[in-house]
Amino acid sequence: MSDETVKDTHRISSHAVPPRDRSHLHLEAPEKPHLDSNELIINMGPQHPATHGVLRVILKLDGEKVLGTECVIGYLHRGVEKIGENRTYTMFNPYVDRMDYVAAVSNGLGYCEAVEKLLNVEAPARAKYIRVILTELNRLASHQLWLGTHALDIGAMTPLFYTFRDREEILKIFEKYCGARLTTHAFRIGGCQYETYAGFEKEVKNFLTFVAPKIDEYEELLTTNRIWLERTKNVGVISGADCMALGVTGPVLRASGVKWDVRKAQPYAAYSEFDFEIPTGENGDTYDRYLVRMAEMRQSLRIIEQAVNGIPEGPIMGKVPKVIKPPVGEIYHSIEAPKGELGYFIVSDGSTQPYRLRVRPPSFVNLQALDVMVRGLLVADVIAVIGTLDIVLGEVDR
Amino acid sequence: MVPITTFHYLVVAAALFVLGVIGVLTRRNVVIILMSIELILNAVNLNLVAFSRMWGNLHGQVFAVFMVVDAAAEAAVGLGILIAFFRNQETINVDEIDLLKW
Amino acid sequence: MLNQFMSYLGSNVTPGSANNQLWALIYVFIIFAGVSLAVVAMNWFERKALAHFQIRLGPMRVGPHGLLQPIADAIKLMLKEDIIPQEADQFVFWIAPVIGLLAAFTVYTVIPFGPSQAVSDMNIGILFMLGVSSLGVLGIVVAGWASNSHYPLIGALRSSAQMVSYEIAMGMSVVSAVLMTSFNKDGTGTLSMIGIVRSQQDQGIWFLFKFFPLGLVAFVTFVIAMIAETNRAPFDMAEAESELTAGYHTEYSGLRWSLFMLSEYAAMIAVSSIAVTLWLGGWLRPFPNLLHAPAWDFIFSLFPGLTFLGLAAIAFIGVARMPAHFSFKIQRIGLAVFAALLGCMALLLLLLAVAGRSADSSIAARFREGIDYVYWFILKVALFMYLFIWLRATWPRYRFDQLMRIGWKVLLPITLGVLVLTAIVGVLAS
Amino acid sequence: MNSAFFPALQLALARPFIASNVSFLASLITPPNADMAPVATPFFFYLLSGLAVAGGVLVITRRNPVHCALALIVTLIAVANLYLMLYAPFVAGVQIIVYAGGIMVLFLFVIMLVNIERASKDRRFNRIWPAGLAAACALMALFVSAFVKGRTLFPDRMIKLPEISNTQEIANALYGEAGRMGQYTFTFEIASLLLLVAILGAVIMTKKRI
Repeated sequence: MSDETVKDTHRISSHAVPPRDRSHLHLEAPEKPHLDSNELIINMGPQHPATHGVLRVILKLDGEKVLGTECVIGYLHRGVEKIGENRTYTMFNPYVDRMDYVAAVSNGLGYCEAVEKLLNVEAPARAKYIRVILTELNRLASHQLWLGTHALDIGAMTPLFYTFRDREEILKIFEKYCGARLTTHAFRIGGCQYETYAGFEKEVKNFLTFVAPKIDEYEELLTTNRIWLERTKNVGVISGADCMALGVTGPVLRASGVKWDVRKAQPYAAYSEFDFEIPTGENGDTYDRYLVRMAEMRQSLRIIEQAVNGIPEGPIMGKVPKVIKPPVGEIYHSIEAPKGELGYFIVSDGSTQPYRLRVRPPSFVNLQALDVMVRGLLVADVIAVIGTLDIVLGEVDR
Repeated sequence: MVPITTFHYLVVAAALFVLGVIGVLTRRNVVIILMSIELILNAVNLNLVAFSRMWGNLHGQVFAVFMVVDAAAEAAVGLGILIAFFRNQETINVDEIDLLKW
Repeated sequence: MLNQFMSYLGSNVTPGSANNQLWALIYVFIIFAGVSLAVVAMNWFERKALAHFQIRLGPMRVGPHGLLQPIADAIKLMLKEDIIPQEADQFVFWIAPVIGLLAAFTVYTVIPFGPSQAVSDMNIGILFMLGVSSLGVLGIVVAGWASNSHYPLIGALRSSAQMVSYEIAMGMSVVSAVLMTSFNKDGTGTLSMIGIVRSQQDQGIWFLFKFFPLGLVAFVTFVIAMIAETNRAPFDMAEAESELTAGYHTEYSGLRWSLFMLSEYAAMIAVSSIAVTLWLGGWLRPFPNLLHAPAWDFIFSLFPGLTFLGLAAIAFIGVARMPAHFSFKIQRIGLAVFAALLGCMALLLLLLAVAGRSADSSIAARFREGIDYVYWFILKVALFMYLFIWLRATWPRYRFDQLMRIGWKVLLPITLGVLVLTAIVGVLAS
Repeated sequence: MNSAFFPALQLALARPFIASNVSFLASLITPPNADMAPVATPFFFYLLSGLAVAGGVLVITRRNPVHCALALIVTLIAVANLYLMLYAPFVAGVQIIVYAGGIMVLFLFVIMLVNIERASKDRRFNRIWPAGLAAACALMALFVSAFVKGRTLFPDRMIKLPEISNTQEIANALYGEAGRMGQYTFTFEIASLLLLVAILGAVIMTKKRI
């Protein structure tokens, strides 16, 4: 390594690019360690128990109050988008599951629908229904995992085990349908690969009756819990305007009062045929986000119920050529992933491999809101806010 | 074993008192000086209680309780001054505290 | 020596007041062994109960249903390497857990397990208890400082600030209970713990229900202050905080760390036994004055035997439900032996209850009475232990500033209010 | 008092030699005359006062302020036990709660918060320590002479105070009894005023931005 880069190694960013301008954090050491202004720069390091994966947050503290934060990401960067440029469309499908590993099914749905839009092929009705059922089940599982870890960060140990017990049932259905629990690779471009196994509808119906009272159990434990209210009410407040300015989407946006859900705004994959509401909050604090996500779980149950009852017969795979060579052009297609609006921007140059494949992950964009929400709070709240943003580092770093 | 009389307690109290005075006069660190003052106050308390035991009434003990109250107030204010001073001057050595206004 | 030993047997006064040092020493050893045993049992009970709260089984592998788990933990902690940080202050690092342990265990000299079952009946019992529990803070402060690293220092300062502020609320609620003792005929209250239980007996009512809402409010504030004092459940800010790693005992390991755990559990048992003594009528069986007929006495004296019988039954069900696989053979035998042990304990107690039925001062009757007193006391303390675990399982954690706000702005005014109201109501009533 | 402390000990070792020593030890613990409470025995007195004086010496000699604080705690608790021997349980309780549990925690907080320990690495004693020592010795000489001469002034008797109602009587002195104002009720109010002033002073001085 040239000595120039060696000199850089002690800097935060190691490659030889001139370090970014961080003057807004005024990280330079305070001139005289005066007693009352003891600004403190501490690292909530990459391997911190409460940062849901490898996120490093540089906290600038005045005593206990947070003055400013800076998130250092990239510890889980695998270069999925660059790999996409050297894979054919069907070969890239499994990579998509590894981005937001908690909600793998909705990643797959987004990608497949984007490519179908490129090919302007329509998936058959039965495939659309199956896609909706599995995506909503995956939304439920993702919200359950969020609730368990979020409650654990704030101190309540019990909800974690309740949520994981119920999430297990969903993973069993996934395993029976597509052989995998987490990285499901359930869908293919043009429809679904596998016909639903015998008893799929009965099992999903049993699951619906099983999980409905369980969600009430979570609410019983937390919603009216004095300490939970005290730790979440008006903590990490963000207004609707700030959300829109930062491009924040999903439950965080809806909790701030903005009624925007891609499933309603730009319906895709048979969502237009089901009726469900979009829960919204008023003052955009952690407690409202908690209520919005709990209401969303119930709405998902409603959607799944309607989908299972009305699933049509018919083929599950549209007419898609063996070798997919989409016409030259670019499209942007977004779906409502559990964390927010997950978008795919694909540019095809007519060959079997996309020229450019850009993913717009919701967690990456929502993470920008952390700094706005956390200023002025205490260190213990930073963990609560990271939890309520529901970020998954696989999606943030791609 | 000669039985313990008030005289024994007075000797112990005197010893503690002298130790406190040595501490106040010789140490440089303000905190240690405050602690030596606590030592002196303890010696006084011991005397009070010993005499109340000797005279058989409770005046000494009640006064000892008041002495403890006073010691608490004195320690709080003393440490308050120490913190205020340490924040500005970065030093707690009695020798260097020689300015009336800083 | 022998006559000193025998002379005490007949008297029904605590060894302290009968100034019989030998028996006081024996009582100290009994209480010390009893509390250590209770801490071991509490360790197992906490893990199992917490697990079953969270729909999981808890330790099942070491011994039948994890019964040998605490022993395994103890051995593990003893064998673990005892690391002392490089620049740490050796002496202070070593003395910190000792101070904590001293503070936690000296409270037991004052706690009355029965009218004569206490090490000594000091007439400033409550004052002594408050004083010693305030010394526990020093152990934690010094431990945090001695580890010589950033996070334990902050953890130690936080937990000691918490303990100091809740100590005041605890003191005030104790004073209101002591005030209640003075509303008897001759109007003289008492600070001695046995005296307090006696006055609850004379006034025929537990202080929990005396002047109805006041006793209850004082009790609840004491329980909240008690939980905060031992850094437990919703107030376990110091050690379970995600960004403070493990609070003041981060740098401790091995046996030294287990001393901290021992003193935490011992402090928990001590503080809940004080709550029992002050509000729930220490060793009094329920309704001692109302249901005073000898028949009732006999029924209540059967309780110890019945509880052991219940435990033995549960153990036997455990043995029956254990799968017949040969790898479970050793566990089945172990559990069967344990069940048999509990069974014969139950039999013994039932026999004693029957033998000591008459209220005369025969050996059996006095022995049964002693057993009853200790049994009721321990039953009430066990309920408190379950409360600690229940809170730990269901409640999230308070943030530090909320915790301090509650300590100063909520609990303190309430306890002062209760104190004043108790005084007013007491004066009006008498 | 001829019986040995532990019968087993007696059997294991030579009988006559141990019997005499053990009875000596036993005599230390048990009170010379019946009415004196067991604690007020010479053995405990010398033990506690030795502890107190040793703690005092450590307080003024240790370099590290936290060690001084710990030594002061030892002294405080030793003195509290001396109060117990002087039939003053209430004062002993107050001493432990307010002094050892309250003020010492305040001292340790200040030492740690303001990490004075870093600033105290330099010399411990100031330059004119011999003068201080000489003054202290003069003071000691004064005490000794006062004791020697004044020995006959005080009646040398130890009235056995009723320990049971000690707290009761102090309360009567402080708050008055059966409607009558106690002797110290007025001073008690002034003491609370003093504490209020101290609290305000301490808070105002330490606040960063008032």
